[in-house]
Amino acid sequence: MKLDILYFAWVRERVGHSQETYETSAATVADLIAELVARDAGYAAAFADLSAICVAVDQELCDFNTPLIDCREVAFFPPMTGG
Amino acid sequence: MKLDILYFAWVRERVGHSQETYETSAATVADLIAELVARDAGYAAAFADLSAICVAVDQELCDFNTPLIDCREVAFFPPMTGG
Amino acid sequence: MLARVQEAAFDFAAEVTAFQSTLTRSGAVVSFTGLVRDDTGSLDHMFIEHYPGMTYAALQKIADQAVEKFGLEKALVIHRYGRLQPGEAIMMVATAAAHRKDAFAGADYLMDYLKSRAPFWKKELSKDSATWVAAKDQDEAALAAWSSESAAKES
Amino acid sequence: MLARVQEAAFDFAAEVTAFQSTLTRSGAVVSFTGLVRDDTGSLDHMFIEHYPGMTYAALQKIADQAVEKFGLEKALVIHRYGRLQPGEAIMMVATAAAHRKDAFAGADYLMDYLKSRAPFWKKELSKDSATWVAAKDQDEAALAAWSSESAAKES
Repeated sequence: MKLDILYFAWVRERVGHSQETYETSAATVADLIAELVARDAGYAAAFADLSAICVAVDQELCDFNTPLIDCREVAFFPPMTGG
Repeated sequence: MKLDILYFAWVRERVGHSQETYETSAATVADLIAELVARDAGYAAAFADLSAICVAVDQELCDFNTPLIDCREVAFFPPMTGG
Repeated sequence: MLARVQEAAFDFAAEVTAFQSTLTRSGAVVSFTGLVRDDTGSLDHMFIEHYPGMTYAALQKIADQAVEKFGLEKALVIHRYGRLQPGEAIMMVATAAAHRKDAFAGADYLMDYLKSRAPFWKKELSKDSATWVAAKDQDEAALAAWSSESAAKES
Repeated sequence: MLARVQEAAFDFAAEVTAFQSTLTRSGAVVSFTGLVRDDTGSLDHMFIEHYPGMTYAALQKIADQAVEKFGLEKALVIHRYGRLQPGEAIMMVATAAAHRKDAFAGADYLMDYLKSRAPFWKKELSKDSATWVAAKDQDEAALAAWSSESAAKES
């Protein structure tokens, strides 16, 4: 499965880029995070504290148990600070 | 003691005028109301339900027990409906 | 802080712009506008009577209380009297505070006090009738809630 | 109902005036504006990042929820992104309802949801530092309060 992964705010800064296309067979968001963390220190730093990470799958907020079936875009970011 | 008495909204309409100068020896607002009610049917109708009457003495909201010492202006009106 | 009583219409946009332009420490501005509503479709106009000798001081006092209670940087109250058409603005308030919750609470408090403690009386006139708007029990309940909230905080 | 995401400044007064001009059944209009605040006197500017693919839909959804929950005649949300100077307006909401309490509650609800559910991230930049603004626990608590209020009313 080929995904677009997006990173925002300090997650983006730690990962080192804002967007990438990524080939994975991860079944859930949690599986995907595990794969990313194993890639390099930047990803590991970005995902060090999962309580500070939010995720959207195909632009809908969801949680780490969400399955990645037929999805095209996953985004990781800190808690939002709009308003 | 010579007072200016002001009437507003439906109190004014029932009394029949908006303002008068009135000579009284009433000690409190309640005493003044009793004097007014005795004058004619318009005043009696205006003050028939005292729970629907508010009073200001010298432009400060107060209650019927307020003494009328050295005061110059008394105003009677229904509950306010600003905003 | 700022209060005005007037018969003429006010320019909401200009008022809010002027209000905002002088702020130095606020991150939050809330405004409220009350419009003449025609629920039944039969309202011809509204007439607002007021107590000229008392009105301005009452508005000023209410605004000062809101500023102090919620630590507002500024508060504005404008209230009209006289004849108003459906859809016209009756009054407005604006509040500015460092934080959002204070600006909202300040505006809500101002409105609760204006409803029941500012000497205005509204009359609704249609072709067939002329009715003084009645105060609602809930208006007094709203005021009582602010007092009991203060008492709870202070105790 | 109406939502906009934009980098350019907006004209708050003009937006609220346009918003008010189309109302037919509302007696109450509430607006809120959030300004860039410089608490320490050292803020150079704020930078707001957002998630372009998601932002507009999120704002639209939040506005629709507020309209439905409080029976609003109309709601407006405008949120900026990019570089903003101290004192500049970050965003605004406006709500219109027949009655005052619904207009106030609708605006407060919109703000609570925008704080924590709209994909914006604020960074404060001064001469010496660049800090992402942290979400507050109380922001989530504010959202939870709306849900439990609904649950209580529905039960």
